[in-house]
Amino acid sequence: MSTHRQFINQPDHVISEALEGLAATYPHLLALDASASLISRVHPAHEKVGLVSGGGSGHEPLHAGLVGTGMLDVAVAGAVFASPTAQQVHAGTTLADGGAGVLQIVKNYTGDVLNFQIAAELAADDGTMVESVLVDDDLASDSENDGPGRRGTAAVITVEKICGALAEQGADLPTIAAVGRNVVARSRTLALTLDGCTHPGEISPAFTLNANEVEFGVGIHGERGTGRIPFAAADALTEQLVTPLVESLGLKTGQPVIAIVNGLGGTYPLELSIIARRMHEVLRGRGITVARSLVGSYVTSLDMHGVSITLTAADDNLIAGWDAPVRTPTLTW
Amino acid sequence: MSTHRQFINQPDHVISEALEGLAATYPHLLALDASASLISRVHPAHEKVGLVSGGGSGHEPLHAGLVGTGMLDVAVAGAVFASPTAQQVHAGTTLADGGAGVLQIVKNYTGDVLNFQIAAELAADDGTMVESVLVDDDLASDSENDGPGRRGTAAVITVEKICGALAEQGADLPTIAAVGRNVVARSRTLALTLDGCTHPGEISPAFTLNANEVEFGVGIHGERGTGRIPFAAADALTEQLVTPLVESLGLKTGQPVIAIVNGLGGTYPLELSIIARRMHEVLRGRGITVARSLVGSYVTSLDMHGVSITLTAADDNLIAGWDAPVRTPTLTW
Amino acid sequence: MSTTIDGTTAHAWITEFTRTFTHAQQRLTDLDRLAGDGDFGTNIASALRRVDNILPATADATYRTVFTAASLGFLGTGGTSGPLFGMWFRHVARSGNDSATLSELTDGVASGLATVQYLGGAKVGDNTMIDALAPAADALKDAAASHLSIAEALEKAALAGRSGALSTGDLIAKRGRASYVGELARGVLDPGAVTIALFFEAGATVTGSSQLWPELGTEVTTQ
Amino acid sequence: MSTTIDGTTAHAWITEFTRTFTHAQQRLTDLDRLAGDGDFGTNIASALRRVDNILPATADATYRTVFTAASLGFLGTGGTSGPLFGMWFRHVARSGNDSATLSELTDGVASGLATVQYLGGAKVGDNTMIDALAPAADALKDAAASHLSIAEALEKAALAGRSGALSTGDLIAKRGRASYVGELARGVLDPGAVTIALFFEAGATVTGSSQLWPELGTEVTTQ
Ligand SMILES: Nc1ncnc2c1ncn2[C@@H]1O[C@H](COP(=O)(O)OP(=O)(O)O)[C@@H](O)[C@H]1O
Ligand SMILES: Nc1ncnc2c1ncn2[C@@H]1O[C@H](COP(=O)(O)OP(=O)(O)O)[C@@H](O)[C@H]1O
Ligand SMILES: [Mg+2]
Ligand SMILES: [Mg+2]
Ligand SMILES: [Mg+2]
Ligand SMILES: [Mg+2]
Repeated sequence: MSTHRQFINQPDHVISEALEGLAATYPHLLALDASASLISRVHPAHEKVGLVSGGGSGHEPLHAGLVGTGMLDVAVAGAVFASPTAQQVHAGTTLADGGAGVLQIVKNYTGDVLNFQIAAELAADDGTMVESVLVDDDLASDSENDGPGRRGTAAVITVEKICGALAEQGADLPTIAAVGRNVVARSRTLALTLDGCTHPGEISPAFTLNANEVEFGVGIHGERGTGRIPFAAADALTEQLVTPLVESLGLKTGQPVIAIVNGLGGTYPLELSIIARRMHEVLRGRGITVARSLVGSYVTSLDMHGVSITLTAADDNLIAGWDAPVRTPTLTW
Repeated sequence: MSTHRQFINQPDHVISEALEGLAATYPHLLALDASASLISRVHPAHEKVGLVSGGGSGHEPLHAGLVGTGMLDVAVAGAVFASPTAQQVHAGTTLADGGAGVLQIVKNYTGDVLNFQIAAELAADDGTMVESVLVDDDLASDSENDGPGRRGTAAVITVEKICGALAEQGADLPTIAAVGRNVVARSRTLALTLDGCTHPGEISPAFTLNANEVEFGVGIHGERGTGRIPFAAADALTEQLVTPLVESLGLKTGQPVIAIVNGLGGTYPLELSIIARRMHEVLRGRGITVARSLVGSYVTSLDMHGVSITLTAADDNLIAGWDAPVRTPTLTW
Repeated sequence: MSTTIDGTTAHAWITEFTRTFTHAQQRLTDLDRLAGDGDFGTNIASALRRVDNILPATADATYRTVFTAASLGFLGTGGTSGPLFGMWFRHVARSGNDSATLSELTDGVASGLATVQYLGGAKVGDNTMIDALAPAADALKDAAASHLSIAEALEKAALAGRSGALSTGDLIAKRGRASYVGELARGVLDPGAVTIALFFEAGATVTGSSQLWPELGTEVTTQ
Repeated sequence: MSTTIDGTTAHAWITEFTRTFTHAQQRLTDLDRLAGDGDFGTNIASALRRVDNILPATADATYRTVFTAASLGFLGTGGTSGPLFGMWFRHVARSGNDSATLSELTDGVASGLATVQYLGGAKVGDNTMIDALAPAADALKDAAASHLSIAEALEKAALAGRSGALSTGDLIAKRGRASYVGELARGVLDPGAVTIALFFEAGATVTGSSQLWPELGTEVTTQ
């Protein structure tokens, strides 16, 4: 009895086929460069700062699903959980350049950082202005040691949304980069899961848990978390995500937040709504207003049955950027 | 080792809590009447035909996620996989009435049919004009016998979208109902799954399969399908869904279709994109154009790891209805 | 002897029906378990709780408000029987106002029956509540034509409903269920039909019938 | 003896490097498996295939086009070593044009080293390719200052790279890995450092060095 079969053809073809399927689904929004695994706007924008992001695959709809007006210009896809190459990112950075420079939005992982940084240098050599925003929101990987630092997870959505809005409105590269860094500084994420995820082609998950355990502090690459906590009702688990975020961000009564309740791939809508409900309750109890929120699966870890919550301490400007029009496969308003 | 735990509090509270969470997430779009499990537009529309749909829960984002401008006015939620009561549907029908009558969109299941029909009579007694569109698109439950007929599944999205557009444009009730019935007549769906779904609070799925089997012809209530077929690559499985649809609808070269590649709850984005890619290939090979499509999890069966494909033989009018603006939690364009 | 059913009588009728149903609830659930999905007792009990919550006080009760409460309680209930009973009660309620004459009640019962048949598509012999309701409706009609009193008419309706309900025990066997439960199927009455009989028995009781109504469906043999 | 590295020499250098790397590939993968994730051989081999695909024909080759091809091939490769080698080759390529003098090559190697250190943040002693690349770069600088020939300079760079690579075997032990693999760790060289040595050895060979370069890292003891 196997419970981990998947709808794929060959593990090696998963990403290229999925990108083809995505492009075929959104021909009015997306163009595909199959050779470099790039998804870009079908009608490239000009005279504005270009936004490029990307990273390993397995996090869909991130990033390709966020390409479009008001968000990304280009998304670069690596293999599952593996950074795209410097050459791919270079091609993506070049493609994103509409004449006003390019903002790279990079989740903090060694491979991504390295390849985006190299691509930035290559593009700079070509005469493209490039700035980078490093997203490192994952509270679980916070540490005093000088290691690789906090991982980049779902706050990348908030960064892409708000920077995308500014770019569309004609802001210049340093301004957008500064706002992006500000969003990162104001954002933290925590995640937990009831099950490990299963790589395409594998038949068993990367890790398994006992019925009374929950893996706490997971990232988005199927890795183990920082520890195990007892399995509990959704309300209690939600509180264990929300409370450390509030404390770490030092959120006070009256503070508005932008929140993302994010399924990690195998979590279904009823569960996410139940978790969202409790997040609202917990925040309300502390006098914190959820000014805006997303509830859905946006930054996934293949089919992982887990959830992350991201809070961003918002202000009127950030909310205005959030509210600005967007038209992508995944977010449209 | 359990792999079927869920993020819930108590099984009995799943629906009410999820509705609360949904309403809290979309305060600008949705209003909740908790006592009758009704989700309606926060700014009710007037002087237009009202659209009400609903049914058992466990199919999220259906139907509450489709309430908003250009689609439903009211969604009525029953317990998991159980029809809402006649009284709930009556309340929903009354709420949907903006003075120009109400269209009920009903998936063909005995309980839903009964309770919507009763609600229609009650509302008619109150002086509300009511018409009904019965959605019965599931090809797997097609039968010569006079049983309950084909089940209603994902084509309900297409019906709600196109009827919603007409209503927003001010079409009258008989016209909208006739178009809705036409959409149903032109639509068929087939589904298969790699795993059974697990009811909230249960720890094992409703059915299990051997590693070499796929359950073919499933509906959306966790029930077994019409048979088992050998497990195969995504491309081959996709073909086994698409080909019977094409044949049953008698689609010919040059026919445009509206397609929905629909995850049943536990299917993750990469898988759906790979399936969508193959659907495009198969249809292209037969000269059939995918005029419009959706790829995502819209009509689910809790956490079922399966997929359905819906094809609707389209024409310019239907495509215009599909393209008309819509603003709901789940679909916005 | 009153010639109409007023609010007080209607109130007493629903109350007596609730009492006798509660007594029979487990038995009827067992019957549904044998031939259905075993939720019948729960469904009807929850409907009756809902009815009780909205039932007017005896002092304020009219025929119509009492049976309207019954209708709403049942229409707020799941399952197949809930909405069908609810619609039936609705027609019963609308046949009178402050009170109802026998002929008004008779009309209400008949038009409720017609609606239930329209909605559910069942005929006599299909092993549903119709098997009790149709003969009960006929008995009322005959009684009204013969100018019987309401008490006499309800007693006749109850007797007709009972024998209709009893007939479902045989029907099951007839329709092939005997092939796998054989003689065991004898006595597996349709719970919806039994409930119809209980309803008319309660009506007869509160209007003065001295009949004793032995339990129906006790001979059920669990599989 | 030529005083510059022209396109033909550069082409021969990359070709010889590919040959010796291919010979060593499995061994280097084994080293990566002991101290890393075991994909080193695959990563570099795929980079070299990519290089081979875009390498100009010998007749058209210039120093810059050959090393630019090397750079692009590596920059199109995953892992940590791919992009770092790619950037290093990029600086090497940009130090010359049709051909490069020893001092141009020396500058390119040094500025490539600086970029790799900037990007990767590693210093000598951190058990990476830097442990071979830094001494090789120093050796080239000394050779250029002493006006040695290109052949002599590359031979000195190769020897310096080798001993740097060999030093990584001890480093691992020093840095605490000895605590769980003990003496077994001796000889577990860093595969990136070994690859740097292979590269300069290939350069020495194609410019006329008669040195034999015994295999590095063969004494590896699999755990
Ligand atoms: N089509 C029908 N018409 C009339 N009565 C019906 C019909 N189907 C079922 N019933 C009645 O409903 C009863 C079962 O009710 P219940 O257990 O509440 O519903 P469900 O079958 O949905 O579980 C049956 O005993 C029968 O009397
Ligand atoms: N920060 C660094 N700076 C320089 N070289 C490094 C660094 N990290 C790793 N390397 C080199 O990369 C080699 C490993 O390459 P590879 O296996 O391709 O990468 P990965 O570690 O991503 O699997 C190591 O042997 C080492 O020489
Ligand atoms: Mg039942
Ligand atoms: Mg039932
Ligand atoms: Mg490695
Ligand atoms: Mg690696």
